[in-house]
Amino acid sequence: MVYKLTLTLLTFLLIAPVVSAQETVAASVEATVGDPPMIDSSLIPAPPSDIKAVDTDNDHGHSITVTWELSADDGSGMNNVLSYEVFRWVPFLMDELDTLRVELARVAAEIDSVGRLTGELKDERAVIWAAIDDMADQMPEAHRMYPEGGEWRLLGKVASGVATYDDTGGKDRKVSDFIPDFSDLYFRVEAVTSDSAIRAASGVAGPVQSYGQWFNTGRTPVFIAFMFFGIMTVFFVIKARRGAELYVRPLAGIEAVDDAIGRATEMGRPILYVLGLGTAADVATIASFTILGRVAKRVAEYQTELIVPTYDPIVMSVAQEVVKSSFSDAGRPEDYNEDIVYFVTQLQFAYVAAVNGTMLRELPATNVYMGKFFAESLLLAETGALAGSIQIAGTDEIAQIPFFIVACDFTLIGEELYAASAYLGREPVLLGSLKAQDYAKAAMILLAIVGVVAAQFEWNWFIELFHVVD
Amino acid sequence: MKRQIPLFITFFVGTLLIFSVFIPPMETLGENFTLFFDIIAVFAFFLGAGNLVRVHVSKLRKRKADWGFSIVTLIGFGFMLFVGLLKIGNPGGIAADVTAPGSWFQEMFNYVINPLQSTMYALLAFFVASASYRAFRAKNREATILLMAAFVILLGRTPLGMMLTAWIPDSLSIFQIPNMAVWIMNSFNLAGQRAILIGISLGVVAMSLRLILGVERTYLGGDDSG
Amino acid sequence: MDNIGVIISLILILGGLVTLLIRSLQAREVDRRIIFLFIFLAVAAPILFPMTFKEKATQVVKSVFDKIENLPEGSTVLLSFDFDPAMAPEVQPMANAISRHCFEKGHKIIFMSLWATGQALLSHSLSEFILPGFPEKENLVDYVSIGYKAGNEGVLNVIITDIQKMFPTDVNSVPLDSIPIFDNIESCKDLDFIMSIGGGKPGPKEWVLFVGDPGDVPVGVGVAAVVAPQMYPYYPGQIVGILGGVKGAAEYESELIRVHPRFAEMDTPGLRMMGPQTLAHVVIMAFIVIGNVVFFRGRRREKKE
Amino acid sequence: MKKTTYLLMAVISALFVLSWILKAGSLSGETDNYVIQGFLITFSAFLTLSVLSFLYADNPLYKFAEHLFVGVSAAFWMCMGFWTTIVQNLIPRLSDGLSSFFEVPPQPGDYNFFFFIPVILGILLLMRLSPKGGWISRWPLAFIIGTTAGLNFVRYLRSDFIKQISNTFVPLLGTEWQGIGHFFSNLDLSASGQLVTMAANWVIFLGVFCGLIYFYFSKEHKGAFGAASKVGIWVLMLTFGASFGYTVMGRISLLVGRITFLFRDWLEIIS
Repeated sequence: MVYKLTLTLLTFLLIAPVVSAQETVAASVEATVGDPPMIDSSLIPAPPSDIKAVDTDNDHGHSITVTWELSADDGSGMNNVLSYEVFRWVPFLMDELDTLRVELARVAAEIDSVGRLTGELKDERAVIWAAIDDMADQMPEAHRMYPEGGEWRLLGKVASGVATYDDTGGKDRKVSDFIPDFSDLYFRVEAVTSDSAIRAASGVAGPVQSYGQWFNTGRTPVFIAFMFFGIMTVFFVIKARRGAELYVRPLAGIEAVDDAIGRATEMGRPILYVLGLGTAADVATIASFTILGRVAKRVAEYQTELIVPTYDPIVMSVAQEVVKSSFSDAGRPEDYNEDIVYFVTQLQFAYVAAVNGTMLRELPATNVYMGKFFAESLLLAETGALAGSIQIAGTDEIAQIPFFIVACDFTLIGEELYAASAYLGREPVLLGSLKAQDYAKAAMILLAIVGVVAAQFEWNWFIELFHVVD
Repeated sequence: MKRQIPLFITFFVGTLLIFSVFIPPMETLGENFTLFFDIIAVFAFFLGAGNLVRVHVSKLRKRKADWGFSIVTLIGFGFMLFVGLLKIGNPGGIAADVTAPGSWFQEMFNYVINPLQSTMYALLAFFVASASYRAFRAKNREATILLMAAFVILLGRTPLGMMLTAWIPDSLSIFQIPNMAVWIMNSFNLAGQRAILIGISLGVVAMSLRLILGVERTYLGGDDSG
Repeated sequence: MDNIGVIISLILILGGLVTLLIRSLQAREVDRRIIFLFIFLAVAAPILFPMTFKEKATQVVKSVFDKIENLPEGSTVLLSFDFDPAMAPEVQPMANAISRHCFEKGHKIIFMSLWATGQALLSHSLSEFILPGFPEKENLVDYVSIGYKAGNEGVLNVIITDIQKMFPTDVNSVPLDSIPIFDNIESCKDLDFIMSIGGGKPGPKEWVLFVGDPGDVPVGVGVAAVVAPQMYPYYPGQIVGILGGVKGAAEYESELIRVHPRFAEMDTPGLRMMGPQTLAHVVIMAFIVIGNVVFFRGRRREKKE
Repeated sequence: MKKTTYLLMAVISALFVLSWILKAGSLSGETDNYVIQGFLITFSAFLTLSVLSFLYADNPLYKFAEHLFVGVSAAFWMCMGFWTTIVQNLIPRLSDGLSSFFEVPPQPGDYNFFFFIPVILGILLLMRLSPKGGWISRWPLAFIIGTTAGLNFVRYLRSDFIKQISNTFVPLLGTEWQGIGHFFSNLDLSASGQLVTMAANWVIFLGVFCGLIYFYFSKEHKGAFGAASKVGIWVLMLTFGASFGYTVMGRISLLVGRITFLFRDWLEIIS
């Protein structure tokens, strides 16, 4: 099997170039000589000019941007240019690479159909892989031979009026549109009229090499914002550590938590804490852990009952950690039991069904909803209101805030949820980062004022500064 | 030590991902890490399943209130796991998609999960009404504004809105309720949403920074537990 | 039979609301179950006994209607179905109503789609909803479907100068050259009106930016309700009018029936779907009012005591 | 249990069986396994009504539906997670033997030892179950939180913060400003008029401004600052009221869907 394959490979390597080269010569002769002579030369449009090819910016290589000046007959003059066709010179070695890729796909399909990896097929795959690697390494060499051993190939079309084309290829050697980096590439563009035989070619642009950049300049605004924000946070954190007094405005929702726990103790009813549908990868959920820590500590001190049904197993694990350590902080580790935090299910409305049931059966004095919430926000909050509980909510899901505002007694709106964790901690470092946040807001307001003026007077350069490449 | 290593891991991974955004060769790192997260989450299912079974079995044993219904949960859980993991009745055997039409798993989804799910969701129609009745009361200035905005939009979404205000001439057509509703959506609503959105993004950024710098560490629990 | 059902349920719902309002004057709270019952009735009754409310078209909808109404007979209108089955319940009713209107006024219609899934929906709605009402309309003379072409905005970029370049034939491979409708139509600039119905990308917005604006062709749009607010900034400068969601369709249908009474007999899904919506909205608004009456009465009573 | 409860249960069971028989009868012409189909449709109608009964009060029917829902859905996600993440994403990258067992195609070149990282982290997470190794389960948590923090940091800075700033750059006088004279001579209050469009731009600008001031944490909300913050909260309230009103239509549609199911698919009283 291996032998057979190697033989096939060798055949391809040796014979294919000759065969395909002959074919192309024939084809190109046909293309140039065989053109019908009756083309009215007065209809031939002016060629696109000033063609340039450069490496595409801010990417990971394997892409070239081609630009040109529109033909004089595009949009003016005879106005008969309908599109531009972009060509690249491709060495025949590329075709062989394609043949190998096809072979690789065939072997992979065979492996699928056999359903079991035999040693042979595995080896065969490795051989083809090695050959592909080897050939890809030869690509720069093959491109250097321009214009021998290759031909012009059509890459794509753009409509008239457009003077740029991105030739973006695959980064992976095993895909068929692979463009090798650091190879000399050549491009040309043809202006095409409604009769595809009537066309005009530009000169050749090249050699040009594609390569990856180490810094994405399209994201410079983000980088500046990142630096600005990072430096400010560190500055205020250091300032706070040195003992500067930092003011934080009170948050009604958080102040209410303490009262609500007291109320629950008096009534002898439990407190229900819902962490929402977020995973541990949601910042809202992480903020909620801090608030849960605070609630759990108070609950332990007052010896009230706490119920924490969770939606995600990882969130459950973290919440267990948090509650457990809060109980020991409060000096009552013996009161902690594994039933406080439990897993329900990971389907939105099944979770809601269960929590709603719990609310009506346990009749908690207080329900706290902090974290990510979706359509269930109102289902929970209305059922809670029905059970006569005091309700405190906080979420960063903008679409759900209205429902909490309407149905709950206190609501932390968006950013307040994150601030709450800093506010509760009262640690100088946390407050320092709040201060940095506020300065960023001030900067934002200033920029908005300048931006509004800029928009009125059409100072587009200023607006461009905020353009971020995706 | 027990806290130092996790804090270092958070710092390292976080910083790496921030810089990867600016460096094209590292761009796919974020995607891979997200996939890692999915895989870890599947392992966590064991924790979830274990906890679910433990809670309901202990309810059964202790004969707590409603213990009978815990049997329903356990049977439902076991049965679904059985038909899902073994792909019972799946026309395509083990290689087919687990949700292939005709498989027991898919039938369970269509006839048990789906009606329950959509009916729970539909309860919202009722709760929207009861919340409107209970909470849209002009108790103070804020509540009044909320109430008025909601009322105008509600009116604007029905034929009533147009009928009531059709007499208003075109030169004052902003006072026709449907137009006013659209205008509110496009001005105040947009402004409010944007302010919240900017606040949230700043909050997330600050929070992320606190996490990376190890300032915010409640999620790790206490020092001594373990 | 249906009428009796409608009358009984309306009396039940509206009468009930009035009773509750009177009770609320004595500051009596309403039990939540009564509210739930009202919502259930308001939604279920119009489903059992189809109930339509008289819609009065708002200006944004009426401008589209008037545009089509006032075009001279024989004008050419292009209708683009830029949606998929998921969006269809919301926008299909508009597509039907507008096609009927154009046929009624004797306009020629070119149907097309920027969405791959749109072509199937297009042929389905032609054969199921639109053509049955107009047996006399002839393919290629009164209407033509040129189907879907891949390329998103690119398609628009081309057809603004030359439709044939992008669509050499119609869906049945008849060359555009031989189709009478295209005798005087070379590009989108020659069209009298364009209506794009959809809600995603590419869709109405792209039609405005790539065809309506540069080609100076009147464009109207029909969109899903969630997208509608995003389209308003273009009105009335860049678009003739907007149909938003089921409500937009219902308004258009009612305007159609008002001006052309023969459509009263036809199916009007927009108006039908607005039945439960309208009643439920009315019930909710009524409860807001009742809640406030209870609240203010209760407060006055407290003050007295 | 009381006598009435038994009676009620008997009535419900009888109705269930009756519906099953009738449903199976009406389906018998259309499908071969009409007995099973009839049962399934009756059962989903039963579940639908059980959930709706919650609106009256908590009751055994709702409890049954709820507990069934919890059990089935928990297993549903575990099976989905197993087949889509572990079998389709992980196994082809790690083990040829296992992929042939599950008959998933191993992707050539996809073998990637980096994918042992999540497996190890996953196993570390399970160490929670052992009483002594619990502390090590914090490592995967730290990894998850670090990933979250890193990804969110840049994502939010980029898409929300910077883009929203530039979205606020609206020309306050409108794009077609033709001088003050023109403005006053064309003054009207039509919905599409110049004044109304311009007012929307002002509202957006000032609304964002005041809204942000409301979210200012480190300064006391007093004086002019306090006034702006007050306006900010009004703008937010308007936003919330408007979004609430706007969503109602979608919620009603959901109920229309459910009631249509009951009337059409189960009772067959409408077509």
